[in-house]
Amino acid sequence: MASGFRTHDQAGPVRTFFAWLVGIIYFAPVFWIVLTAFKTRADALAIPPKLVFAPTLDNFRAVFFQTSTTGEVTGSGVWLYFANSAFIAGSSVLLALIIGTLAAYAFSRYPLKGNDTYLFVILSTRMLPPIVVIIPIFLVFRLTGLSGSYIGIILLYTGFNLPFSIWMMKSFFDDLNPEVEDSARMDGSGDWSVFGRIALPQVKAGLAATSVFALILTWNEFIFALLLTGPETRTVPVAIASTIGGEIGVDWGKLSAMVSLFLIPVFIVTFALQNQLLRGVTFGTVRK
Amino acid sequence: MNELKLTGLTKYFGDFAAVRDVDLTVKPDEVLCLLGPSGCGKTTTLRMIAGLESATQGAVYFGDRDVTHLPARDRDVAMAFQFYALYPDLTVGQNLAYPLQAEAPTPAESADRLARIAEILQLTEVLDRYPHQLSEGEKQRVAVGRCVIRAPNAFLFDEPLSRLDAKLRDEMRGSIRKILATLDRPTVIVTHDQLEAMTMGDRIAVMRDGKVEQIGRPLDVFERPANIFVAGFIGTPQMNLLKGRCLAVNDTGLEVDLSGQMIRLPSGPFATLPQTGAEVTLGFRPRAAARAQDDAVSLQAARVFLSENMGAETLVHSDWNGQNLRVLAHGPGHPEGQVHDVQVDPADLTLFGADGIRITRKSDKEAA
Amino acid sequence: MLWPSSRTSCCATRIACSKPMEKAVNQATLPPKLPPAFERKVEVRGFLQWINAPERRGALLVTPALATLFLINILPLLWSFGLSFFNYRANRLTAPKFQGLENYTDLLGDDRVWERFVTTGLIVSSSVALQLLIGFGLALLFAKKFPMRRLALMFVLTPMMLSFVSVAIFFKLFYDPTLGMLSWFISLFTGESFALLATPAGAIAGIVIADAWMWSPFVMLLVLAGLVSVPGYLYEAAEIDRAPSWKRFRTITFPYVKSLLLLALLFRTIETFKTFDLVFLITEGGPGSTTETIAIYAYRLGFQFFRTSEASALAYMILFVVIVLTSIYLYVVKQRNASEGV
Amino acid sequence: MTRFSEMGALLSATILAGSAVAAEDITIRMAAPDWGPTRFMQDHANETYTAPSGNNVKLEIDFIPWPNFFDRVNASLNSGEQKYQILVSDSQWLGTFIEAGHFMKLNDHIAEDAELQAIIKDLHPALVSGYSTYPNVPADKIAEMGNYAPDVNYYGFPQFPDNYFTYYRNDLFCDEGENAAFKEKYGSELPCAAEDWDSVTWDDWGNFGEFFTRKAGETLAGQMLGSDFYGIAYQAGKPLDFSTMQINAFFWQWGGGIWDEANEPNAPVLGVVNSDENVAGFERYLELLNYAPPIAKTGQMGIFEIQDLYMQGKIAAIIDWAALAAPVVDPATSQVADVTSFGMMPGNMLNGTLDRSANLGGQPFVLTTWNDDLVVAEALDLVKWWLSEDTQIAAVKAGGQSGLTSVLENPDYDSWAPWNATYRKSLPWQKDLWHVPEMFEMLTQQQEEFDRAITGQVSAREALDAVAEFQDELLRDADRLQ
Amino acid sequence: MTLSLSNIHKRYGGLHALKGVHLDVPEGAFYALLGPSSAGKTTALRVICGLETPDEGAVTLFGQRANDAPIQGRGLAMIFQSFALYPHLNVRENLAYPLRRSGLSSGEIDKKIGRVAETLNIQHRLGNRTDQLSGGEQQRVAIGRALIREPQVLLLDEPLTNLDAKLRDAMRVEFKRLHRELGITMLYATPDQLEATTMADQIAVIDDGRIIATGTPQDLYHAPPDARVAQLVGSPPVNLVPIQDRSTAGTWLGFAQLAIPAPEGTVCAIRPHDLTVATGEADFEGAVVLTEALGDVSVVTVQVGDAQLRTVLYGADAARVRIGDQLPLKINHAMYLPAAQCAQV
Repeated sequence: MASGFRTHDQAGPVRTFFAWLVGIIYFAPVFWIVLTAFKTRADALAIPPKLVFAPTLDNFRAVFFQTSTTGEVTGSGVWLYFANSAFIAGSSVLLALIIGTLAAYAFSRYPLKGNDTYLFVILSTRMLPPIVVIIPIFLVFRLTGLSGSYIGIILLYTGFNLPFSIWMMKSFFDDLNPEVEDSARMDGSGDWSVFGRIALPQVKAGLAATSVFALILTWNEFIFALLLTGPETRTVPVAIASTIGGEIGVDWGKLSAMVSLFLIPVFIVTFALQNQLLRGVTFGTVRK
Repeated sequence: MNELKLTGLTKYFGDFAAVRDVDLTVKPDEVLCLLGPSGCGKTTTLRMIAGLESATQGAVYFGDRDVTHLPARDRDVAMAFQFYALYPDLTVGQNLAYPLQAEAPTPAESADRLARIAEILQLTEVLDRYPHQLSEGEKQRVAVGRCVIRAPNAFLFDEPLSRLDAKLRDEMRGSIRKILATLDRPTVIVTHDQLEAMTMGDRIAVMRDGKVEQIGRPLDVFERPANIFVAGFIGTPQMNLLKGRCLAVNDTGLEVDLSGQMIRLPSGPFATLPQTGAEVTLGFRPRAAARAQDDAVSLQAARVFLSENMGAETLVHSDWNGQNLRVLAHGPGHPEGQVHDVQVDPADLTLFGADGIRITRKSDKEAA
Repeated sequence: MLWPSSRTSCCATRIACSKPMEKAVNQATLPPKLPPAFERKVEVRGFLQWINAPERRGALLVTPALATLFLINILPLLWSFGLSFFNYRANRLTAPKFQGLENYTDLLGDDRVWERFVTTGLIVSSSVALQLLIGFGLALLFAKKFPMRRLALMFVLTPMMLSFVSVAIFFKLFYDPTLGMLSWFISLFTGESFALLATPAGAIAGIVIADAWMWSPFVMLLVLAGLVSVPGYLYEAAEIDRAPSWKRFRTITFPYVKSLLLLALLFRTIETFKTFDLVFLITEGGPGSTTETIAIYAYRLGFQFFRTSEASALAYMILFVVIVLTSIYLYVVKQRNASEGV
Repeated sequence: MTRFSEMGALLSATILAGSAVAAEDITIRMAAPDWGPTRFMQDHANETYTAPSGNNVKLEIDFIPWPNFFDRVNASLNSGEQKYQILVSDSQWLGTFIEAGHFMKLNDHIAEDAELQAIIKDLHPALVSGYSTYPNVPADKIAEMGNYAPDVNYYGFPQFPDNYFTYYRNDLFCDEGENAAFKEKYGSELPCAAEDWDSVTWDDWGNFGEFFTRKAGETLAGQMLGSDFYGIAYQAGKPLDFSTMQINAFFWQWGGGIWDEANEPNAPVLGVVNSDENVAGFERYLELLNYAPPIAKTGQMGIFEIQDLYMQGKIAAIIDWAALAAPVVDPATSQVADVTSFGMMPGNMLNGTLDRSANLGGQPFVLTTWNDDLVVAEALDLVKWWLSEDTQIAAVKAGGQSGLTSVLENPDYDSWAPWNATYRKSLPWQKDLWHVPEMFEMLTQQQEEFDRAITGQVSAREALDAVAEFQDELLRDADRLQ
Repeated sequence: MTLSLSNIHKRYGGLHALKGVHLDVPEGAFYALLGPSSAGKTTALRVICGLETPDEGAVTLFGQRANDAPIQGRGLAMIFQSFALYPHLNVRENLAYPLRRSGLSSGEIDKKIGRVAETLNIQHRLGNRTDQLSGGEQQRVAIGRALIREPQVLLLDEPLTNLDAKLRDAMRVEFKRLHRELGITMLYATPDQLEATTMADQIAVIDDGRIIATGTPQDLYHAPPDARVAQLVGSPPVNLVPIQDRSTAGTWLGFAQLAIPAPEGTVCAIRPHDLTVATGEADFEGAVVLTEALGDVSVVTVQVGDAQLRTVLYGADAARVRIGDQLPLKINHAMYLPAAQCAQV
């Protein structure tokens, strides 16, 4: 609106200035981390803090290439961890999405007796501090022999992502107009076809949002990744942790480089999914 | 009490002219309905009166006072919003009393006014409820009540009935009229429903594309629509509008060719006459046919293709030389497929010139 | 308008001349053909059909999810529930011994446990309060449109996307009295270095600041959702009703934000209750045990002291708290969804 | 529970049996902290190791971040995944995992294998005591027995022996101006050469601390200081065992000590842990923190924090592990790489001698219990390879330390790294923390109490009383104390 | 009968939505199901098309029991109140969806789509997403999608509710035309009596889960079976006057005497159109309390005693009336109707 008394949805210059100022201040620590990724150790720890410095790419090199004790490049750094992260997170998210979407559709369209109780229990299990469930999970893994295997950690993450997927997808299914699905039934589609051809395509955005948020949660998960994976199945967060407490304490540069690298995809995805963000962070319980 | 006056009121949103050069005066005891299809600028006009929107050009006066550049809070107007705008956290009573805080009457008077309004609007029972506990009709009444509890410079209503279902709308029209009758301030109602405008307004301003097409008392507008647009917009079922060409014009009569059939009209009643060969449009109301006298103009051999049973009356749709005729008949009317003649009194005919503007009659002045 | 008005007359002609679609003629004259359902007899047989029956559809769809959850979430919990009645240590070869409620009574009678619950409560309440305050402020600031708001919002939202570990490590560096920026900044004014984590209050503040920095954006998101859901006409109505700005806030803005604020409070309480990494890495529970939360204690109990069954019992006590909080949360969600139509 | 573990055992037995058929290919998996000495072990094995048995043996190390190493190892062992054949264990964890049945007792194998006996005999007794024996046998007894006695239970071998000592700035300690000023104030010289540190006491250490603590704007070795500078630092951190490691040294040097697990169940706690000697030592320890950087006040002054501050040129002298020395002399990471020298940790005059007792660091590696004979044999061969002279020399040259007397006595040993001489001279003074399974609870509580004292919430005596009381009760409950 | 329901009961949890519905729809009929909201209209339609299974009773289609017949085989099509277009498909795909399993070649499908699109004048919109269409266009797509399968019965669930008033008027005519052209059976659920009376040749009035009357629009207007039905049919709504005194001689309404005696348990129903300004002798006089002038016709409410009566005045009469006037009124026609169980809306 060009002019007028109407002011309730447009910020004035003062508010704009302050909003940006606060945004920048808020972002400063993150910016600092990104900056540190390009610093030498001395620069990183320099006080007063250095804003002008000679940038180095050594930290990123250290992330991607492993050097032997004699300094030669001997390995490919964290690639295996990245691949593991991608594979484990990817398959568990996919599995949780499939199982969770089916269940969410059922909870939304074919309410069972005690529907709310199921949903409540499902959510409650997810609200537990991981540290509390880890002991019993150990015991179950010991029983099933799943410890250290890909299947074990994938199943675990699937179980972890399920409550989220179910709640999130249910909220999307609840938003659909059920008459559209009835209409498809009238048009000759069976229930499975209605689900696959009509309901599912309508929640594509939901599937994307759910998988991305589940992916972020899984991707970031540390304690189970550390405790329940073996050398072959270890993931990125563990790699990040190994930059803390080697013979040099915290490897500030390498840590920052890894954190920054990790932030890029998350930042982009979050930016793209800004409209779904609220639903994502509240398990779909808050929609608008 | 002061009248409300708009002079040359204009509003541009970028290049788009939402309201163009509107002049209006609303007397203190008068209800004016701004009527028009969606997007015609009626709501923008109302918002400019309220001070929620600034005017690009022109001025708003309360009496002699120019308030064009005052924000809403300094204009002292009361307004009921289309979506009611009830404060969700306040009870009905608190909602109603809300605007009184700025007016600050004595507590006794506040309570008195509240009780009276609640009584009139039958809200006494629900004064302690919250908006989300109310039915649609109750919400609407609270919105109206919160407006009329005040003694402002003007009352403004934005589509007050649009959210109610048909039945409730019928009922509320009456109640609102009764309340409006008691207000002695200029009152403006915005509506897209001609029925509401006809029944609630002392005068109607029909708007199209940001311009006022006609202002007048409801019956005047109904009987003497200024142009084809107004004619088509006011009245239901819609006026029949038949296109034709003027073949001959003389002192005794007009000869109009309507889809091949020649119609003769006496020219005496018309204040001006169209040129020979000019395009004209003949309009008549669907009910006119029912009361035709002997000297009526006859539209012959219309074939009925649809009869709509409307209870006591029947709306008969006929095809007459490729033009659509709608005629309201008492009782069952003509069966479908039948061919019939449609008779219309010349007095019930409205003639529009090539520019779509009504050709005035000599009798217009007396009627007005 | 099924037929456009320009064509009305010609259509009317078509009907008048009774020239209906060819189809209509065929159908009207032919005897009704039975629809396929009546020609084909559908027989319901076999397990697949049984399981696929509509009345079992819900159960069928939910089963894989419930099975997975049972294996990963429920079974371990039941197991540890059982374990919590035994005396068992994961680092001993001796078999578990049943001892009834002893673990629970021991824990409930243990001052250290209560102390940790109090510490957790202190950290949770101050952190959540700060989050609400900052989040609310941020939301008010970001409620209106301005150039590149999406990007500015992203700047604020980023902390939420970081891992606890990196946030903790960097905040610890920021707090470092010699190498940290906080101390440097304060020393610009005082000339003295500043050791925030040296006192219990400072250590709690250190944790709370980091946690609040990370999670205020979450509150902001919720509040923002409330703010943008306030219909503009309400503010206009208040303008017309000449309400002062504080009153506008109280009667319009706040009601719309209130339930979301409550949700934020509960959700963050539950989440902050779980906080482990952040506290562990910033203070390791120190100075002394003044910042040791219940989650850390549960960890120590299970992983360092090998009091496996006692840790299980503590886990159940935490579960109880979480379930209570979650129920309140869902209750509020339900209330809010119910009254959404206002 | 037993049923399940049997099932697990059966399961893994079949798997292992399966691999035993193809006996030529054997992978020995080892859990190890992710740092230089273990990386070296992996690289060096890849390059040089061939199994004497002729089998194709491969060492595969699972590198785990050190701060999480215990969590992971603990989880792995207790989850029954039986993933590792060898693992690095901190010395004090021995009791915990031995009593849980995870670590293999090696006596039979050592008894049958002269080569292993030779290695044990060649090891420094302090390391045998700390890294291998459970129940623990003190170093002096081990030395008396010539390291090897069949009635001592042997479990581990040194993977990475370690001890702590002084890192100091030779540009400051050897600066003439500073030296003159110091002498004027304290009447003694600053220790410039490494040998000068052999006679340094904690009193001197305190003097260094006081002397070198300077404010921004003051001069240091002729240079104007841009920021505050600190004299001394040693471990005072709540995480892990940081404070305990340093404080134990003070206990011992002041003539006190910790609960003597070797004399279980007759060794008392009360009156020992909170003895006057211990209180005096602890008080001294706390007093000296006044000259440390302000982070000491937060109870977060761990080994990495002091390393970082030192490398940033903020401290004149610190006490830290040999394991952390390499980055300090590396110009890429350290601003004081060129001006750093190493000397012994200060000592306390006790009964006429300068006592330098210190807490042993480093880690042994152990075999796990679920391996079949073949794997055990190959794993022991691997141990022998690692503890062979050639391998040890290579490891030391790559920045590690050795525990073999033969290697330590190599005339060139001191020249392989600037701190080697100091490490070697410090070794005889090493004693270790408890190894019993109750260690974690004792340590956690003790760290907490020490932290209270360090952050000024309680006095040294109050802290030690609380520690003693807790340990007494805990050990009584565990029947380790009568 | 093309379609009939007998004694249909349907419960949702505690809600008894249909309480024994009987309905017979003859072939080719334009049949309206008229009732206020939540009377059970939609549930009845859903039971017919198979989206809901009745708890009791029989659904008969084309003379055969169809309770268990699969939805897709019933030969029915339905137009939903929300139009229920597939939001993820464009207009062409929406129209093609019902033909997916028809076994038609893509050429034939295209042809059919073309024909329907042309008839409904949406051919220029085929490539558009449905959310880019206006309300009227969406309505046409919904109709096209229902018709493309050439169903023998078309069910319509309040199809005009979501359209604005002007469009509604136009669409009424179009539905009527469609019915005539296709010659198929239509069952039309609506809460709007005008839609029902103008379009349908048969109306079933449903209220509270029961069919309370069936008949032609004329029947229901002129001879409703009870007061409730009279209220639901006709606009402005019927005047219901309680009877003060019944005797064999006549009936006393409290303000007017009627010659014909009223049976017990009835109320007097007077259509507003049947109440006219008396030219000769008046039955009674009423004070005007409200006039609604709609141009050439006015609805005038008069107060007489306790009763408020509405009357419809035409032309000249209407213009003269002012609030407060005493109007001499004549009852041209009155009905005695049994008072309905649920009298007030």
